[in-house]
Amino acid sequence: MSTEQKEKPAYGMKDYKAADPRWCTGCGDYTILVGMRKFFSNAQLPPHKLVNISGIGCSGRMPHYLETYGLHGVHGRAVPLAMGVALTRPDLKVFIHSGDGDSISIGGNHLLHGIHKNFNCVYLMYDNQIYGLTKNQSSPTTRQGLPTMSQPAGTYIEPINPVKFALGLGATFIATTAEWMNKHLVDTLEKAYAHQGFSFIHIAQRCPKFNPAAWDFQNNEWITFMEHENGIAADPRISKGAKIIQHDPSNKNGAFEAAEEVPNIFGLFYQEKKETYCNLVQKNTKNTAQKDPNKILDAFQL
Amino acid sequence: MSTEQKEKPAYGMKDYKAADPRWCTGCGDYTILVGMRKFFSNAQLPPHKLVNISGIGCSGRMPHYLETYGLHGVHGRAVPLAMGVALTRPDLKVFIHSGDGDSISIGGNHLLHGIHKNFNCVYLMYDNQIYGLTKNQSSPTTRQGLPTMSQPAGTYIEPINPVKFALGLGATFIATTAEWMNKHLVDTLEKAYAHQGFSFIHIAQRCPKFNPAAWDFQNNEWITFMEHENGIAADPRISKGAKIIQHDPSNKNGAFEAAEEVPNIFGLFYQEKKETYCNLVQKNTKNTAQKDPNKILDAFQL
Amino acid sequence: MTKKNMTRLELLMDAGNGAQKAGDILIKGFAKKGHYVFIEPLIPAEISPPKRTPHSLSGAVIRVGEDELTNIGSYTDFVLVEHEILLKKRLSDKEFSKDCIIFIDMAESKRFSDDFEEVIAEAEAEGYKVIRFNMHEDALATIKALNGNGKNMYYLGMMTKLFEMQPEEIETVIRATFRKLSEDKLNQNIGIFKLGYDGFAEVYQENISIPERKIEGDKVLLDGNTAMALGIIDAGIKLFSGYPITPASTIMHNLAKLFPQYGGMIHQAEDEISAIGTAIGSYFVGVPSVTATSGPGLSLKQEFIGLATGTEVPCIIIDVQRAGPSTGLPTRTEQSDLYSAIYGAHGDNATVVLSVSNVEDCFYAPHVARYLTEKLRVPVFILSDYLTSVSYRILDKMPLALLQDKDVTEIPEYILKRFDLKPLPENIEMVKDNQSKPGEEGGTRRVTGLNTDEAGQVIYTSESDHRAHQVRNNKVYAVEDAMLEPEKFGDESGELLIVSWGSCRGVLQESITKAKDAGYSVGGLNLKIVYPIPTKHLKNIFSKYKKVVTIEVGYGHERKPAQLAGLLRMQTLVDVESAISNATGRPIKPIQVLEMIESKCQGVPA
Amino acid sequence: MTKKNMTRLELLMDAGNGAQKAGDILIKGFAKKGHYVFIEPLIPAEISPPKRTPHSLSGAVIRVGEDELTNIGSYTDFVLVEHEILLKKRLSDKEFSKDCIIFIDMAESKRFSDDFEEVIAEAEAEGYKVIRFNMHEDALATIKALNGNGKNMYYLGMMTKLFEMQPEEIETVIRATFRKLSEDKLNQNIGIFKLGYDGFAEVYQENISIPERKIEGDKVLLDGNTAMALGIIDAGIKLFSGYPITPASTIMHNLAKLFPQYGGMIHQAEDEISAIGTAIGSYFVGVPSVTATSGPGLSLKQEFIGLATGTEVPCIIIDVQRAGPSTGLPTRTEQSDLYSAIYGAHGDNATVVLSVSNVEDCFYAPHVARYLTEKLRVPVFILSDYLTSVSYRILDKMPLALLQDKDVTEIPEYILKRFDLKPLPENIEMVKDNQSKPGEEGGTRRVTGLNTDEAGQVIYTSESDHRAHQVRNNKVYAVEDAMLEPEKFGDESGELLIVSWGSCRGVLQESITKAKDAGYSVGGLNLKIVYPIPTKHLKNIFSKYKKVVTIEVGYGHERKPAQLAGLLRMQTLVDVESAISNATGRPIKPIQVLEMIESKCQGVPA
Ligand SMILES: Cc1ncc(C[n+]2csc(CCOP(=O)(O)OP(=O)(O)O)c2C)c(N)n1
Ligand SMILES: Cc1ncc(C[n+]2csc(CCOP(=O)(O)OP(=O)(O)O)c2C)c(N)n1
Ligand code: SF4
Ligand code: SF4
Ligand SMILES: [Mg+2]
Ligand SMILES: [Mg+2]
Repeated sequence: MSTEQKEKPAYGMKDYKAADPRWCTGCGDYTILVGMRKFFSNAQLPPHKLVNISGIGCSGRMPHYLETYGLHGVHGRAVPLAMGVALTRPDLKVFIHSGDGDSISIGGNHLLHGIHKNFNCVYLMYDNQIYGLTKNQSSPTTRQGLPTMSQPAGTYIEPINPVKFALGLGATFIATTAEWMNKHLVDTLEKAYAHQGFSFIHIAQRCPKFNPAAWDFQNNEWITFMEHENGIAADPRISKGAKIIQHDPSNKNGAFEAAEEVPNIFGLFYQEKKETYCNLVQKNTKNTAQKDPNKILDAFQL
Repeated sequence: MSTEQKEKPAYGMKDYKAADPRWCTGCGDYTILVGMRKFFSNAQLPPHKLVNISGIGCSGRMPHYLETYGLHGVHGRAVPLAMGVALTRPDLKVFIHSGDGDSISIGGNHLLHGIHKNFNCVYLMYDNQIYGLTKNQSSPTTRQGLPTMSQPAGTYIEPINPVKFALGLGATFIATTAEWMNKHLVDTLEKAYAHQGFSFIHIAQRCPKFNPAAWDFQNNEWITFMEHENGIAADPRISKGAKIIQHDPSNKNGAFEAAEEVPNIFGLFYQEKKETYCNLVQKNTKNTAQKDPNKILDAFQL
Repeated sequence: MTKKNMTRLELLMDAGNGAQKAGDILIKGFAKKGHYVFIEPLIPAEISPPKRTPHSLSGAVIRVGEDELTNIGSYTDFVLVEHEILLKKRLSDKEFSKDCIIFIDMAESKRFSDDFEEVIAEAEAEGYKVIRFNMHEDALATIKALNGNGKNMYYLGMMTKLFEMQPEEIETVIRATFRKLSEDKLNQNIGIFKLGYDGFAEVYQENISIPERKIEGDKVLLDGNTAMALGIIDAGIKLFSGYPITPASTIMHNLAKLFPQYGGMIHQAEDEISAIGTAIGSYFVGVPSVTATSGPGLSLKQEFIGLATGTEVPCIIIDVQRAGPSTGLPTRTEQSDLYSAIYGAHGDNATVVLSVSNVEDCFYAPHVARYLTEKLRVPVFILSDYLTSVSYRILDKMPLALLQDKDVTEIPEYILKRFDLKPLPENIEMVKDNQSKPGEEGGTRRVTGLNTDEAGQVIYTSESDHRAHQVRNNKVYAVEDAMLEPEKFGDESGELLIVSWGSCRGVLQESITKAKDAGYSVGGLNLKIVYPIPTKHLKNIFSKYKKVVTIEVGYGHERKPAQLAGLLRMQTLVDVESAISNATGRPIKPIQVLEMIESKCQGVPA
Repeated sequence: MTKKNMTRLELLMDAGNGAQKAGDILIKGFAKKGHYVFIEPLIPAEISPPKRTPHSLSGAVIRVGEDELTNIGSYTDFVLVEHEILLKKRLSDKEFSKDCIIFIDMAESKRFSDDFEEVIAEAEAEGYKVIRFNMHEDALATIKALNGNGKNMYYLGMMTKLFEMQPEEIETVIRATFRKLSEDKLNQNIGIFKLGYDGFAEVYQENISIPERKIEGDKVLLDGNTAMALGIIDAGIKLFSGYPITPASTIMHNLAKLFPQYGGMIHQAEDEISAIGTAIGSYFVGVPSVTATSGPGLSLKQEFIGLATGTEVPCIIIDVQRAGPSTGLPTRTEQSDLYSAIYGAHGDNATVVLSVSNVEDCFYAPHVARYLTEKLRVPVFILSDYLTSVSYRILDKMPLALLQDKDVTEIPEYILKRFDLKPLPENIEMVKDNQSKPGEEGGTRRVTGLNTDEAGQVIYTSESDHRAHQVRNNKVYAVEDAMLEPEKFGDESGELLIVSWGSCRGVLQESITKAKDAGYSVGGLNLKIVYPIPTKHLKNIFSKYKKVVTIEVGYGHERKPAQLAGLLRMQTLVDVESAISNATGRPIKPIQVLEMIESKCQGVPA
């Protein structure tokens, strides 16, 4: 093999492309799909070693469009499926794709325990602040006052703050990004992938169909980027006009304070080294003296 | 009626006593039962206006022992049942009784949304840091390292911090107490009852059967009380040897910092006024112009 | 001009292009002429999938006729389709009549001429007549100006001409429908519509005319889920507690708008488990409530359904069935949640299951469900299905029951009768003697999913366990005892009896009439209450026919009877065969039933 | 000295006083003499309810005999009870033989003499002989010193004498059991034991002797759930994923200790939904896994069960049935989750349901489940029940299959045969052609609960939907085709055939033998696989008897057949009656079956 050939990446972005997506025109999910493929190709991850797992929703279709192994599960319960993979096949790399409703409405308990168990995976919460696939109902992140099909007089209550939620549970990696911040998104994926544990990424996602006014694309003044030498750099294309602050991702109390600005603040909130649950369980088996399976009944003999 | 008779409370503690409890000797649930009856009687709450709702567990039996209306539901799902009561009958007073497993393992999603919806009720989380009724498995609050029937080599991971969890979700009332702090418990119940919204009380509870070493009763040095003019006073019987600090319950970031000491710190972490979800839903109906039910089909007429 | 007393047409467009809107307007036009319509929307499982893909198929199938229509019929006579990919997809459903006429818009054929011709050839090979057309240039220009919108108005114009309707009348409906558009845009749309109307004469010279009728009495245009929402209000229910899921969601959407106007509330829960829990909590404190879902949600509710049985708290569960198993085909129809409703919860459960056969049933089922669940204090299901939930029909305006704030025993008898039921006995024994409502002084009591005695005390003895089972099941037997003979069609005895439930009733009714006309000795029977079944009546009726079969939209096989067939076999021991058991997600066609009759009666009319 | 070749005794104490420990020691003593035992613990639904309440009843029912025992039998001949309240509670179960002897400890009669006498009178009125006894003073003193512990050792001593066992042998077992106690405490306990042994002569002068036998071959003492845990390991499963629930939990407890020693892992999930999700995730990536639960957990798992069917990911669900509905009676037995397993998930699901009749079945069921689920890629259930899960038996040591790291097709045929099955055909068609495992290069694929075609692409056409249903159901038909004639007892034809499943097999077997001895013309049939059922075989067998009935521990009625009876009726159209359908939470007694036989055969032996 010539050196030129060697330099050509073994896996191009095209190698991760599967079926044609069926999302609406202008849907932010397309951008995330591209970001995923870009990241996979940057990191040269062998497709057969990747498992993309999802719940139900527009976002839940992601695995179908990635030429890797994929498991499109039931609504809100991608985390338990992913846990099964992480526990038994640590050689595989797990990515979870889940909408705001899927993550925090029906799926809240699994997300909670996924974060707490801190198993190794990258979790992408696609937050379009609405139920897309079921056509426009309020989700736990819908902004107060927005009229939807289920709360036509305006969504009753303030949204849940996903970052504070994750912080309260002791998450070991929490970052926020937006699908239209292409570089920031890929950088965030890279950082999350490098983290050993449950890497929670909150992604602001456009739903032009049902929630077109969720974000303002005319200016970036409402945007704050958090930067730090251990964090994620502001997106070069978006940072014009945006505020940039410094935040040390090892400072948990500071993260809690900064999280007050979610969903208008982007970057790495928190990162901490902590052994994963799966490692501990696997170790427990590895460190136990193995017995002869031929003698399994002997202890019960009379 | 003579004045002497008038002074005798209409509802004595005995009036709230129903069937004989079936807990183990020395179980902390007995003390909570007494505390509930004491509080009811202090506040002179009419038994027929009270609804005690529970999940499954030793703690879940509480409603059977209180001569009020009671609904002993399924495991982990007392909150949805309670929501039904709060939404449709705001004249009734709702108390939820739930173990640590019931609350945060299987019931995590409902608790999450109960807190977020901030409906009006008093939520008692009975934390014996173990599964009692199913005989000694690890719960999400079991201390790391404790051997149990499900994790005999020692519970794998650090417990969830219920206070941080509630704070992360924007709870409007969060307090911790212990069942053996009789006065503190009753004071906490009173304060929680007075709060309009979801009042989350974390109660340290003895399980002599399966987790006898969870708390040290030889001394109080490990105990910190948080006090404040808007808070709850330290328990007079327990405060000897205990540390007492000041914490302003309107300070959310401070609460997050103080919560690092859970489960060794007791008092009111946080309180905030916020309209309840149920109020908003009820108001929406009340404020809508009522139509004539005789004409319900007219809009669909050709 | 061809006279027809019944026909079926369909409009097929890419999602988001307004096919269903055009269909809605069209049927209002039909209604003005006194025609009856039955309309089934075709909805993609994704929101707005990329255009020019098979997934993007969105449309309206419209059956129109002189007489009342009970179902969508067998075959389409006229198709108007936006491009070849949609046509190809729909061809695969095999629902076009043998002399079907297909109008295909050639706008995109410049770029995809081979594809167009291939599909057209395929259609022609099936014997259909394909007529190519091009929209008027001015229309194209306006559509471009409207960012691609308005094509549906052109098609609407074509249909208006085809069916000889007054363009002015349709224009009025268009104006009413788009009243929120600016005057400018509205006029542009109407301009396109007119061009479509005017241009049609060049495309096709025949016109179809359906005999007009004077409209007698008040008519309403309703789909199943809207009727269900209205029925919930009229039944005096006060709380809807649900979680979005296709196709149940529109019940919630309707109520979200309407319920507050009639003193009710809707609660969107975090999931289906919570939704039913809240409904139970509400009924425990005496406030009538309902939850609604579809397949996956039903699976999640099973534990709480068992709790309702055990605690004797009333509970109404609406399940709008869709094609399963698992996530399945969310926008296709099926009738295969029957067993999940009856048998899904662990242990020996006691429940009643109603089914709905048409829009009127959707309206009255909540009344009956409320009556049964409050009398018996067992969970009561209403099984609807995708087809019933989304299909519109023109029908007589229903009389109201106005059960708001009334005791449920005041339910009018005609409503019970509609579900083949007479009133239940006044006293029904409960496991627990005390059934007071929270708030009632002196009535304090506790309920639990644990076994109890009559005093409501938790107890684990053999006798109390046995008694509780017996008392619960007696409630269901009381329903069986109150069941009238189910509705029947055709011959009272003979060669063949065909049994249906839910949305198949209309197809059955029409097929029996046709088979009778053709001289077959055949009867039909439709069940509204599908659990319990009226075993005594059925045994008696079944004995009068040589053969009994069911038609069901759900998997069946000689080795595994479809669900109703299985139940009938279990209870009556009659060899009930599931003769038609579509696991295709599409409604059964009258023609399928007729062919089946032919084969079962050995092709020989009696 | 009375010779008996079989008898039943029971020890009834307040919870926490060690009745079950004493029982365990006693049966080890019996085992040393070559006796067979069957022991059923009585466990309260609460942990340690206050003493001297009916809820506190904790105990061991021990059937002991010369020959192998398959069930707990009908009646108890000897009762040793701590106080009158427990006796009263147990009297209500009506399980004492007519000349039952009851030894009652009078220690508490000083404070409750009226209560004692009342209950004793009640027992005597039933014809039982009640013998009052008082513990030796020295024993009482030691017990006091031990904080109330040790009473069970006294009772153990009494039983040792009653059954003529060598106290030295029992002492050895006590020492082994309490090896963690201090030498001091151990000696105190043994002191109490000896006082009980010595004192018994004053209480009762008869002794019972069961013919001794030389023990041949290796014997093991196992309960159902321990056997299931061991079977999981031997079947080569690598992950157990569960959530605690009585009575399934002990499978998890056993595995928590054992699995790591054999390369496996256990995962305690946050709830039952998550538990099965993780099991499915594991199997998706090719690692055999299992989840276990009881009733309420089964209700929660339904949605994921449907996903396993739809995605074609293998999945094994163990359900240890307890008395329902809802929370029910968690420490009583029942067989009424059968329909929930077969029909619980919405839509048309495809599953296989195994049942276990004894400890050996518990051991081998995981092997068969793994075989079926990996071959067919449909969910496979193992239905056990409370009785089977907690009952101990002495049995021949089972041969191992050692399927660790083996392909599941290497399963020994004797194991399949045990479940009346022969190997499945080599090729089973799947909905999706590509079934590669993650990690396999070039095999990347996606699975989903949505409908797909053979390429695994999401598709909503009629044909693909129909095909997918057919392919899934064909898998189940393949099992039916591979089913051998089920196990039969007694006459091959005659008056009456009795059908059982699960834990009733032992009772059936014993009853048929007795009925044959009494001259009745009766046969028995037990099903190990309860879904699908071998319809062809059954039709053939059923035709040879005048009447077919089932015996089931679950509610049944002439208007609502018990669950297996209903299934048999549906599939065979034979009028199968659920002749015994206990909804009492207690096992069926052989005597009940004999009485039923008598009544069905009109009391006249053939
Ligand atoms: C158990 C269950 N309940 C409900 C649904 C219907 N459903 C599908 S997607 C969805 C929510 C979609 O919202 P979100 O998770 O935010 O994803 P998005 O479509 O916005 O990407 C719902 C309620 C389902 N498929 N399964
Ligand atoms: C759906 C369901 N899963 C599991 C159980 C079994 N179960 C009963 S109580 C309990 C947990 C008890 O722990 P906790 O909630 O901490 O209450 P405690 O007994 O300690 O008061 C479990 C797992 C059940 N009853 N229902
Ligand atoms: S509905 Fe919204 S989230 Fe779904 S595909 Fe369309 S734009 Fe995207
Ligand atoms: S097991 Fe523990 S929590 Fe349960 S009753 Fe006994 S002491 Fe109390
Ligand atoms: Mg969303
Ligand atoms: Mg606990």
